[in-house]
Amino acid sequence: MSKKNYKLEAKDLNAYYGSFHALKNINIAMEEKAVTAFIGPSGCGKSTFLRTLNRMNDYIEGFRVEGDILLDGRDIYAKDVRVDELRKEVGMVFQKPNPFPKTIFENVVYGLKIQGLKDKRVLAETAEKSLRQTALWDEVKDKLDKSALALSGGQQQRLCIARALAISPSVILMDEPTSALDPISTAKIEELIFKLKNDYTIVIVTHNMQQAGRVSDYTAFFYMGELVEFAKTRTMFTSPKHERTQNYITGRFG
Amino acid sequence: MSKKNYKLEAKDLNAYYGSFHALKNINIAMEEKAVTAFIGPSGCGKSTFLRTLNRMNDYIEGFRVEGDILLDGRDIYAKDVRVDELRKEVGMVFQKPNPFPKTIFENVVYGLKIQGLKDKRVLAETAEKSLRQTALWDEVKDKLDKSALALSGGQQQRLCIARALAISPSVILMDEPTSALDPISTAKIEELIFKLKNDYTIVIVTHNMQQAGRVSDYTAFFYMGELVEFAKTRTMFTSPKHERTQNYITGRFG
Amino acid sequence: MTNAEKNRLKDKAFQVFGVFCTFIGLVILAIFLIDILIEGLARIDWDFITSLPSRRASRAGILTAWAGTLWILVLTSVIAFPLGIAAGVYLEEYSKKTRLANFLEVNIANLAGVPSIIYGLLGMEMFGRVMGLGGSILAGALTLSLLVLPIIIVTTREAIKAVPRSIRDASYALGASKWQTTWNQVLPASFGGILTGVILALSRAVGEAAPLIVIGALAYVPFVPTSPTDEFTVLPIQIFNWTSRPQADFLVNAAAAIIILLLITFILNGIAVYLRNKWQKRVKW
Amino acid sequence: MLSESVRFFSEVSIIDFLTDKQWTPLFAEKHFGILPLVAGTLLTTAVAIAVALPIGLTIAVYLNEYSPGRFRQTIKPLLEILASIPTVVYGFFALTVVTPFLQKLIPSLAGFNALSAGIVMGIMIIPMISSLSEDAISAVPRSLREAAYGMGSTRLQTAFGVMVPAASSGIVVSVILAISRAVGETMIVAIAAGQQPRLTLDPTVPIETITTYIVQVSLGDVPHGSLEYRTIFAAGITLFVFTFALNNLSFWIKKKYQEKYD
Amino acid sequence: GGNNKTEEGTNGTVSENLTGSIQIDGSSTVYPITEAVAEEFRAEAPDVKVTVGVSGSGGGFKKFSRGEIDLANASRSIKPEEADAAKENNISFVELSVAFDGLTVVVHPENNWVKEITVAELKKIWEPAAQGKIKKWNQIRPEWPDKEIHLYGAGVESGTYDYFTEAIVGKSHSSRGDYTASEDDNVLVQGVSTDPLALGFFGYAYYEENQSKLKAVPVDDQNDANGKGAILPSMETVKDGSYAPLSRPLFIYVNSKATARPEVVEFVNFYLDNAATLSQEVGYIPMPEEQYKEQKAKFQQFASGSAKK
Ligand SMILES: Nc1ncnc2c1ncn2[C@@H]1O[C@H](COP(=O)(O)OP(=O)(O)OP(=O)(O)O)[C@@H](O)[C@H]1O
Ligand SMILES: Nc1ncnc2c1ncn2[C@@H]1O[C@H](COP(=O)(O)OP(=O)(O)OP(=O)(O)O)[C@@H](O)[C@H]1O
Ligand SMILES: [Mg+2]
Ligand SMILES: [Mg+2]
Repeated sequence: MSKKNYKLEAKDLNAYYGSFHALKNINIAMEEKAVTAFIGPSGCGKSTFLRTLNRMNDYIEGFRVEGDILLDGRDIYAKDVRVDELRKEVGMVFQKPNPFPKTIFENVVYGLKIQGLKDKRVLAETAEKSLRQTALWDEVKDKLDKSALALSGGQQQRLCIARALAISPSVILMDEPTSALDPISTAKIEELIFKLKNDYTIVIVTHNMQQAGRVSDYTAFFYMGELVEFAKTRTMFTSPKHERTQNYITGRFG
Repeated sequence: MSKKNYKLEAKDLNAYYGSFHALKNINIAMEEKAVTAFIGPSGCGKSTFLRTLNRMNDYIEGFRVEGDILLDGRDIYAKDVRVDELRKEVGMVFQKPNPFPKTIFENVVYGLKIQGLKDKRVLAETAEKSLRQTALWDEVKDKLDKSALALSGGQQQRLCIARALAISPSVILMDEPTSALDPISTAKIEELIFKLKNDYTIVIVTHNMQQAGRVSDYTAFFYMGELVEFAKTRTMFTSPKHERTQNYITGRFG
Repeated sequence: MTNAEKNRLKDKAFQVFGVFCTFIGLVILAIFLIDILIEGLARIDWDFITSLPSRRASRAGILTAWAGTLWILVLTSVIAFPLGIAAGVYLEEYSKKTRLANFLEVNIANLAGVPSIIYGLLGMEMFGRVMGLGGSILAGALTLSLLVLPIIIVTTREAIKAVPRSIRDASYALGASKWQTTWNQVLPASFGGILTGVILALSRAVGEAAPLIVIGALAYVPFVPTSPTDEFTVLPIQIFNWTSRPQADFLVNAAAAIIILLLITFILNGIAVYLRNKWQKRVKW
Repeated sequence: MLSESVRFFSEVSIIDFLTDKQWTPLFAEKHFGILPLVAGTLLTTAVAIAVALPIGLTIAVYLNEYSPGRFRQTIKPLLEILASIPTVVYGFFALTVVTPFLQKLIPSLAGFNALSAGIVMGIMIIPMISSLSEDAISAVPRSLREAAYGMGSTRLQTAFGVMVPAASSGIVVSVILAISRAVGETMIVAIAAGQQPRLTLDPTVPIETITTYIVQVSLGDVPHGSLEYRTIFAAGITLFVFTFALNNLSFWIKKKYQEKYD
Repeated sequence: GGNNKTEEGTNGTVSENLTGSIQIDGSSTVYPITEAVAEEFRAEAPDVKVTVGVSGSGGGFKKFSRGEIDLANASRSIKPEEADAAKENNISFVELSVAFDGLTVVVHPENNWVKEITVAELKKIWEPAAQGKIKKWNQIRPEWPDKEIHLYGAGVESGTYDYFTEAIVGKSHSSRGDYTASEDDNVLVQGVSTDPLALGFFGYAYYEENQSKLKAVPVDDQNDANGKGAILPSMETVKDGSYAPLSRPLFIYVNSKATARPEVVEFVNFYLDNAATLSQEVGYIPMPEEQYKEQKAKFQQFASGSAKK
């Protein structure tokens, strides 16, 4: 395999929360313009790994990584890497929706504004586009200037996705982006992911096997901090190599 | 129908966030020792209604209810009702996991401690029991004295369920209790709900139609603040009265 | 230059500015401390700490002054902190948000700006004359309590306000009463911030001389107070007194007394800082 | 206090009090114009805040967003010592260090002036702003900081775009307390600012503040109970009205811009 | 004294085993002397608790006229309204002078033009009419330079200011207002010693301690009866009265009720016996011997007078 196609790679990655070994010797290479799904039981390290990919764990006291993570072949933990640039490249939707205590509009355009964009029209257009993409526009178009905290759980989740899309990163990390969504909204987000794949590299954590099956090209199965199996989604769902994977996917586990 | 069997009733209930009419003329009666599921698109008012059932919305500025909510035939919004007593009766698991910034153990036994229970052994036993019920025990038994905030999203969610169970309320309100959980943990929680039904009245908000189908006896479908349909789950899933319900359940919506 | 570069530059510039500001603060502090130490350290010996005031700079000591300061600070802490924290909690968690409450809220902050001497006059009338405490330690401590209460109340309220709603929700939903929620969740979570208020209040109380002089604290007291109803003097009065003497030797005495005053503050603040670090580490959401 | 003021105003017309441009209640030829004292108070307070607000807030943000945790834990209490240094020390520092230094930059600066007093007062109240603001900022839930960083914000943008607004309530209060302390401060101004009631907004000349006046009179040799003595109550009331207006303004600002984060 | 057994006139001999307490408060200017006396008295009568406060002459008189304290330190005479208040509370009192303070007129050491100054010139500088008008040295004497004059002096609420205006301008509390004031003379020292155009006045002790940084100006009161020409303040010139009109007396006031207590009588006697040495020690100027005798006689008479009542 030529390296060229890999957008994101982890090499011999180990991560620790203090003395707790949260990620054990992870090796994975994610293709550009493809959707990779992370699955695995609760507490296995999916979020931890996802957050390592754009260095969001830097802020957790006692957290430590060993090994390399390469974005387009460059080590993102290298000294000269600018984390803010990195995160514009690698956008993130967190597991718990975390809207800013600002208006809905301000939330969506935040990323653009900090990049220095001031043009009101462009901001408004981008906001509308992102909110439409996440199927939130109709629900909030009349209250764009209301606090984002007055939204329902699912609305907040979609807002956070819209916010991440607005800055057009090249990689999007999503931690259970549809956990609080009804089936229809979920379907819309899945559709969106499908469309985005044309331009973006997407990593998604999900507990929903059907969802993983529907949207992803590759699937990675984590268990107790280890990457048990990583393969084409179709392959994994039809003929997993490991028994553990098989058990997990079919729900015969625990 | 005799009133006797109804644990919780809402009569002509209207709720407002300021001028926003969030719940419109809701009439519903929930049976004792049964599981009622609330379903409906994101933002339709499920959480709002759920929170109204144990008066958690009292603290939201500008929030207002009209109409009655009866618990065992008594109006919970009456002047002489002690909200803390009410909430010991009617436990709640929130949509966003909200563990206390304390140890895992302190989180689980908090409810008991404030009821004045001091016996260390009883506390430890209850903690273990609740954590086992939510399938969290094995994961956290070695770090009970660690901060609950250092848990993964799904672990936090289960911790919050365990915390609510520990005080043995007679009604348990759960707002998407398995949204962050993997299929196996989800199955365990569903099993738990099934068991709890023998002693408790349970109301659950879910976006997962299968889940609603599996665990609930009754289902209420909300849409834009209105209770569109309320019926036995089996009836609703096989022959819904309203087209909207039908569309939502089958995912042909939006 | 692209926007990103500009932002980066600004970020770096601010970092430099931040270091600069922090160091300005530290350098000024160092200047003060070194200056005072150079001037006064040599003067500090056992005699200085255990002697009574005297007209001869070389014989004058601060026994009664530091004893009085300790008395005052401890009593003030005992009176003002529980009261202030309780009031802050009450106003934030319990009182109805009526117009009157709003008015009160603004005015408590207002009271922090009333010059300390006015508190002295008030204290003299209220505690000294009406309650008949005269110029006793108790009257002084009560007066200083009045003085620092606004600081404690206001900082307590802010610290409490910063506790996320979701934590309260969680507690209420488990059947906790308002008091239990406040005591078990809100207060522990906000204790670090409250302690900062306590530190600042102590710092304020420790240096006050004028209001104490007004209520009747003395300058020359040849005996160590043994009860809250005794007459007293405090270090700041001694310091003010000495700095206004013509003889240079008294200025040295003043510097030495300032060192002792700072030492007392250090110790009391140190306790609060220690607790604050402990609490703030525990609470992170 | 109120009754004393009432008695004062029964002897001195309130119009004179508010409009007369001279304050000489202790002179043989008496004028009771409070404006010079108000101007003096305003001036020193403004200088103090101009020093303390940027520095204090910068320190708060720097400690919270940029510096490592250990550093913060040592620096914060160190800076807090600044608040407990006796104000006489500050006064003489202003007079013997700051003024001569400033005179090199501004030759026309008087030996006693509002500028040095204000600057030094600003230094004194830095910890009020830095510590309380830092507390407020660190009380903002981590998820918000993560949201901001996750969007590619620089530390500066995170700090001022998200954290400071979310902590605005606490920050405003820290500033209010700091202003209050500056308004109520006596010794520094008494020593370094010259005690000349003067209706001016020029910080390079001697002025007198309300508090200085009050302290000097109540601890001076003026007979208590006389009209001269009662001026301190009138001055006190004025100060109260002054801070009252200031506080209401800041509370109004606070209400307007406050962000609730949950 | 009336009912006590003090041996008259002997320094520092006080009858043993006195007890009780004596409360003193008032002027911070007089404080150092009283503190010194209290300190020495303690060696003589260790069981008498003497306390001294510094709430200013005004604050002291207020407490004094309410009967809250036994002695008041004062840097000025009691005002009629204060005396009235005392009378209302059935308190009569005696004023005793205990020492002199020589107000010294000073300029910056580099000031080479002022060799002496007359009271009339001082008045011209300080009187209310001078405010905003007399701004230059040469307005006072044409041969002095055409430079600004910067004034420093005691705060208007102090007894020092009271006295200075009375002595120079002729009317108490009558002066210009545009000068730098402080009740802390060290602040004034700092001001004058760093300002070549300064002219100020403050207590003699502060000049004496800072002679290297200041230059005292001889004052000519144009009254040859008490010394001819301009006279520099010094121990001698103040004590013998030739440094006029700027040497002022400092007082203590004794409450009539307190004189019923032997320890108070002893203390006041002790005070007058030792004021000469002690006041000099703390920087003030003692009065001539015979004046102390007079004061003591005055007190004896007062004490026995109030004892009879
Ligand atoms: N605090 C609030 N203030 C104002 N409006 C609110 C507030 N909370 C919720 N709303 C609005 O009320 C409506 C119902 O919200 P609710 O949280 O009950 O929805 P939900 O059915 O739980 O949705 P979800 O499945 O997304 O959680 C939404 O349109 C929401 O925007
Ligand atoms: N801040 C932290 N400090 C210490 N341990 C942590 C911290 N965050 C997570 N952990 C632990 O690390 C492990 C992996 O956590 P992570 O959040 O990556 O799980 P996850 O796979 O995302 O689970 P979930 O599906 O429940 O979100 C868990 O056992 C968790 O308890
Ligand atoms: Mg996770
Ligand atoms: Mg909801």
